[in-house]
Amino acid sequence: MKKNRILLLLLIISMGILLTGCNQNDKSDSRSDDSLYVGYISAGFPAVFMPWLSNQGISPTVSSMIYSTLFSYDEENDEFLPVLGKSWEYVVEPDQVPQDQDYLEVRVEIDELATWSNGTPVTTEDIYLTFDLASDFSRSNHAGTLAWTGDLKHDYNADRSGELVRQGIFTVNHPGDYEFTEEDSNVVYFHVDKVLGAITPLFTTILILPEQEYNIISQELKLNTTSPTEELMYLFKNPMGSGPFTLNVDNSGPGVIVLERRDDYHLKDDDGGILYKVEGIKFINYLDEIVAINAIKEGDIDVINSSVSNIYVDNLSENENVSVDTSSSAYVQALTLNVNVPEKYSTPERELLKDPILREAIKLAIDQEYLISESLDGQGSMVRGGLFDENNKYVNDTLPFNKIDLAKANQLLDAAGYLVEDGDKFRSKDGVSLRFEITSNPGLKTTINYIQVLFEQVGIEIVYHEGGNNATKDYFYLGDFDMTIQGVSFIMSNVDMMMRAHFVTVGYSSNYGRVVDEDLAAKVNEMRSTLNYDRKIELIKELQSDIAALNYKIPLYTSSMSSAYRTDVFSGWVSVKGTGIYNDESLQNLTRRQ
Amino acid sequence: MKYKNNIIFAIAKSLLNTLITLGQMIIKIWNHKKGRIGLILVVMISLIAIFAPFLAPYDPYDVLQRGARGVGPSTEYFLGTTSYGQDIFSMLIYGARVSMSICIITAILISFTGAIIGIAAGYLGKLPDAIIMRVVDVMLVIPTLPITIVLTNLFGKSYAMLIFIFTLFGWAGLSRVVRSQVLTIKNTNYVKSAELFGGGKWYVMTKHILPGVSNQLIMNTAMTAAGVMIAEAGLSFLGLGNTEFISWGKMLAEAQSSGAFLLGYWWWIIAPGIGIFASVSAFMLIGFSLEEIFNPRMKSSNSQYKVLKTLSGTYIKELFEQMEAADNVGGIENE
Amino acid sequence: MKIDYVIKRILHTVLIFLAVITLNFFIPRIGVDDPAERYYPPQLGSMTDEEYDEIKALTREQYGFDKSNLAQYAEYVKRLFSGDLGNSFQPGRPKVMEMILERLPWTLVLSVSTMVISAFFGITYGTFAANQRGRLADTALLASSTVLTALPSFIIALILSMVLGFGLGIFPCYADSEMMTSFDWSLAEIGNVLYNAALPIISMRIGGIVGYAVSTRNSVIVVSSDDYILTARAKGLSNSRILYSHTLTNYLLPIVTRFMMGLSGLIGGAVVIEKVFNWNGMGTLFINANLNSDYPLMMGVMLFLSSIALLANLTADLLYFVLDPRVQDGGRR
Amino acid sequence: MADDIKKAIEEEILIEVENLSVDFPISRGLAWWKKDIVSAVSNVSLKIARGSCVALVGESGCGKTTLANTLIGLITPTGGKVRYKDQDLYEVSNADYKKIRNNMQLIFQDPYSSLNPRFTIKDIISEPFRIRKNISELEIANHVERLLKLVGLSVRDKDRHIFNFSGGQRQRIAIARAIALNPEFLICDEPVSALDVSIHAQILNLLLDLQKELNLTYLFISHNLAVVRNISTHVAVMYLGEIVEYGEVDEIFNNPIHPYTKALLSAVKDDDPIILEGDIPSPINPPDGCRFCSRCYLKVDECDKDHPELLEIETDHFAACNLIKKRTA
Repeated sequence: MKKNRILLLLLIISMGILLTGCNQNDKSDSRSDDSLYVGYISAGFPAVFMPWLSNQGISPTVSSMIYSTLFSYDEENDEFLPVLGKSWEYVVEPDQVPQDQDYLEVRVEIDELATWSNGTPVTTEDIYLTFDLASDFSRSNHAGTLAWTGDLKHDYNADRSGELVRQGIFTVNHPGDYEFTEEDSNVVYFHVDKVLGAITPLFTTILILPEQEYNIISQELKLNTTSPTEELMYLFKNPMGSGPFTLNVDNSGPGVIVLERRDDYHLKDDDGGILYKVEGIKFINYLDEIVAINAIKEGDIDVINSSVSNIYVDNLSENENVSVDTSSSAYVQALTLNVNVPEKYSTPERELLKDPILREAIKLAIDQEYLISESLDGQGSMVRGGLFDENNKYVNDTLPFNKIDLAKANQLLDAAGYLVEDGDKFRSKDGVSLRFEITSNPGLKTTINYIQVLFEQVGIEIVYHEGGNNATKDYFYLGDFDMTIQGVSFIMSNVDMMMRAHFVTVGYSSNYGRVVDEDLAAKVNEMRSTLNYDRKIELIKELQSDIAALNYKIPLYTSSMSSAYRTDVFSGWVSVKGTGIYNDESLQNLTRRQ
Repeated sequence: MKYKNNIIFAIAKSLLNTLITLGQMIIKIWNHKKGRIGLILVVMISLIAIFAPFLAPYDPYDVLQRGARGVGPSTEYFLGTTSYGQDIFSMLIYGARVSMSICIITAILISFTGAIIGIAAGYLGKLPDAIIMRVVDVMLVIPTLPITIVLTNLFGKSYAMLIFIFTLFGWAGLSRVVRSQVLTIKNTNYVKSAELFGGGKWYVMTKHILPGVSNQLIMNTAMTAAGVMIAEAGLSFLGLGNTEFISWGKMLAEAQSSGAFLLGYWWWIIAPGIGIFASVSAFMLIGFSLEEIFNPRMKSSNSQYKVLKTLSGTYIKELFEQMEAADNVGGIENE
Repeated sequence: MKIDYVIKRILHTVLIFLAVITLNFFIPRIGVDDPAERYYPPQLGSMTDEEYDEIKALTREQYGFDKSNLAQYAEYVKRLFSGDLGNSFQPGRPKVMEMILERLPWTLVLSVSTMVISAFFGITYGTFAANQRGRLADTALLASSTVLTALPSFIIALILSMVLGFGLGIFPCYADSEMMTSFDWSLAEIGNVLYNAALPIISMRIGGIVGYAVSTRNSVIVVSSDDYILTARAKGLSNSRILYSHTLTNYLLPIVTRFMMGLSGLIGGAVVIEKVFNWNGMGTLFINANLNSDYPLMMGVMLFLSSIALLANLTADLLYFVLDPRVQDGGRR
Repeated sequence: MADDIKKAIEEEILIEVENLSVDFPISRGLAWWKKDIVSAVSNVSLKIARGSCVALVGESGCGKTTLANTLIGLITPTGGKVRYKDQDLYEVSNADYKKIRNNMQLIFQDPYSSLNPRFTIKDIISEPFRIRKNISELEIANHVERLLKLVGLSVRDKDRHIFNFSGGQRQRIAIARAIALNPEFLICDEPVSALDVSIHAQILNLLLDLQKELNLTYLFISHNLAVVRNISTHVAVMYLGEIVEYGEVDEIFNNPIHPYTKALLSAVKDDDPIILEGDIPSPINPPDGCRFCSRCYLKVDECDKDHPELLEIETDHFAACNLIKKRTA
């Protein structure tokens, strides 16, 4: 009798396990559609897609596929390619703009074929609404848009007494100043600040919103209110854009985002066929990189939408269907020292960092080759003093690479009074020891570890301080850090903004660890406001050596991007420098294998 | 004799007494088979933690020049290395420092606070009791792991803060158990007798009630230590523990997020797992032996079961206690 | 007397609930001069202090920090009782309540099925072990319970994932991310969910099974030594008959409580397991909220979990009231 | 009883209880403004002379222990007075109260629960001295030795824990502790009922010896009438919180007046016992009339309404019964 009971129990348990175990789905079954499966590593997928206000995670990626900008920028040829805008021109060429006029006039023609996903055409009203909102702080309360547009145009009150009325890019008060002709029904005029680069964000970063939906935005109902109304939430959850893809709301959820191709998208390929060959895109969410790696090995996804850690490269290459593409990234990892500390974040250590001799010594202690070979397994390249990537035409080639010189570093520090006390391993001055925390996300742990080793040799102690996954939120803006490793990417399209954001010496904030230097500030301002393109590039090159000399953003390396992708389902992958294998070009080229 | 009224003397004496009791307790545990294993393990792990710098063959924070990454157990690297080239054996030894010290300190703090609050509630009764028990109710309802995460987010995850938070949310359960014991002791005739002789509240609390609940407290310290070890490991595993030091939970977290499985680095998971398992079971073995020491008549397996049941079903026990307490409402004499 | 007990329990619960609400309200306000600090967007590089002040003022107004603490509290409570836990910091500011409700079922899939499974196997085995006292089954239970209590569930999860997932490939190592979205109650999808949930469930509740087994065994032994069982035995009833008809009905009470308690505990405990298996439930939601310092979401989840715990407590108490005559008599013998 | 004791009784009244009542309010669930009253002790008056031994007898739950606890101060009465040598226990200053309390002690019913199991014998017996705090260790040791000898225990045992001792030995230890501070008045709350019958005599003899030696006054609580007869000088019979009969021991045993006393005694005397129907009723909201009427075998109609007073029926013999009142009237 008792024996029976044991048997019964065992039977039940084994039945249970069998029942769950037998239900093994065949992986090939789950690939029933022709979509491209993209693995995305993030903490979770958002449920709403508000084009500008979502600056984190996958939101910008998805938003930029659903919505469109006016133009896109081609780095290689340095030109703007049509998207919603068909063509553009300066009303008056920059070099002929009168001195007393403080803005540039831009005329943009909208592609009359462009439509919203519900079939209605994109009109100038959409453009007006979008840019009005972008520049109207009282209706779209968001720091992100403001920052982006803040530098571009300031509008003062009529008597020019200096009172700021509004700021940012804005469209001309239509119908206002310009005479519109019948043919101009698809033309928009902009006024932008007299900065050459200012039109780049105007054209390429601001996603156009449909006027028919977003005309509800008012001062009472702000775009980014803390308690959105049902109506607004509906718009956020069911985005209607003019981009090449639409969001399949029903099939999207916390673990997956489904995008479907719009066959009525106005841009076509050279043969007049559909531009994007991929029928649809499925973003699959993975909480951890390792899960995504596992998924690509299993064949659950075709590509991972981010660089793969070096430790997995060998493991991935073992799989015959998985390829790893290595391309250089657009980011320069720079060791950023916090040298302009706001009062409330000031510490004795941070005060020490203001000493240029200390910064010089720190630079001399960095061995780029060693960092690349050890922490990156050789998957990276050296960077010059300026923070531009190698093959860029704005790079100042005359700048030397950083050379490690420990003897000189020690010499400098000894001379400047940073001495090693008896029984101590590290240097100190006036009782303040050279002990700095590097705030960084855990991904850079190994690099920091090697920096620790390097700095130890000149008597500087480095402590790792985890800053969480969200760098911008955790430390960039607060100024509450000693040092950080920061990815800096400068391309012409945003050099105006980034130069100011990173380097202009303003007194009010120390974000990004800026240094106070009036000469530098003057030069940056000149670079931004000059309407002479050649002079601009010349100044950029000069600025690079100036910044390199100040040594508060010390370039470490450019790491390579390793993109993992499967070759058994899709062919036609295109690798693009700086973005890896998952990019717009790939989407336009990929074809499904039969 | 004047010196007898001296408070310092009294404290010193009670400290000495506590030490003697503890010493006796340790001897008792040592004489017990299971207890001895647990004791040896705890002492051994503690010693390893204390002398970590002398025992560890490599610097555990060192991902340096060696370039040996993901090496399996070998003569050079006793327990292999991580994907970053850290020596796991050294990490294990250093990890004992954080894991052991946090759980021992927290366990002692929890027992201390739990005892004081439980005794205060049980012995003082009336308003203090009502207030304390309502606070305990609230504490027990709030989910511990999430609130710990929220608080570390707000106040940082320094070593001291972790201990503080664990203590903050650990005392409630214990004080409820202590309180019910105090209620029992408070109504015994020997306490009444002491009161008849003019023994004040302080006298009764220190001479009768505290020693009366001390068995429970000592056992609870052991079991709390086990619980905190698990909690700390879980927190670190979620990446929410102290970031400066290596702990076993953090090792597991790194192993998991760095794909130890995928790369086949099983040693990276097994080593800290064994560390946690060994220390938790060491504390549990001590708990078992204490239960058997305190209830010598109970069969060994039964007492072990009893401890396990306390660990897994605290609330139910409390519910019964509440009902028992409700039975004795009103102070009707029971002749 | 009877109804008094019920009302008293409910009042008690309401009181604790109010305390929990208050605590939830104050926790983000501890340790900062101005709680709004946690809610400000970052100051960007190109922003002057004046501009930033304006944004701060707007934020304060939008979140109601410009009002007095008391008014804020009143507003908070008012919103809570209309089921509004506030808006998350996430882009678009989705409602916290909706976010929670979206994830809740997926955590419940894990919790409830683990509870059912562990209760079933635990009670069965516990009764069995009690009957076999001192013999192999009993000893095995003791040994396994000791080992499993000492092993945190996430280590079990890691080991299972290593052996059954990566090693043997019987179960998926990570949960299918699409599962939540494509779920449609078809048999295949339910099977898929169970298949994906297998490892999480096993690792979460191996310990739970043992827990149930141990307490069942103990109770059965205690109850079966009670007088009336002895009487029943003396009357000549068979062992198993006594076991199932008498002992188990008596054990029903603690099991019910344990079940309710398990519900409140498991959701919290699922946090760790969800991380191991990439499971998109409440735990993941919470951890992500923590990474983004999304206080409204964090406090919302906290309040939600506390409320579940409270409700479970209350339900257990009321079930006791229904099932146990002792409580019905007003708690007095 | 010996004549000399009788004389002593007349000399001095040690304890005088006057109209003592103890009520416990019981909450009625949610309706907290309405309280049920448990009348544990109701309107009890009692005089205890120095050197006497008053026995308090009655069934379980009749309020004996409550009365004892009230006398000694563990329970505060709701009405009435307790006088100790003409000092009102509840009105004297704190200092005086402490002095009085040192002169009164209680021996608990159960020697297993009245002694802290974690203490050694020495700890237990010296506890009263330690609480007083003004005694040196040496003196304490001497006292402990003396007391141990007094109660007939070996001094060698003083460092042993009490779980090594039998019930009788434990009760001796409890007695030693109770007399440690030389009290004048000792309440013995069923001191032998928890012990084996074989040990009863030993403990009772010890108590009697101590009474003579230390000139103690006892309030002896018991439900065992045989024991009472041996040890006490006076007997008070309690029923449901009231004293229904009081008198000298021989008088009560030979000439019981109250039907309840008669019933109790008949059970001891064995011949044709009077069996009382039912249980002692609940003390919650007791009846207006005679409290015994629900079980009384001699009940008349007016018993339901009239509450009988405790009247002196004969010299030093009091009883509370409507029938007796009728008879005397």
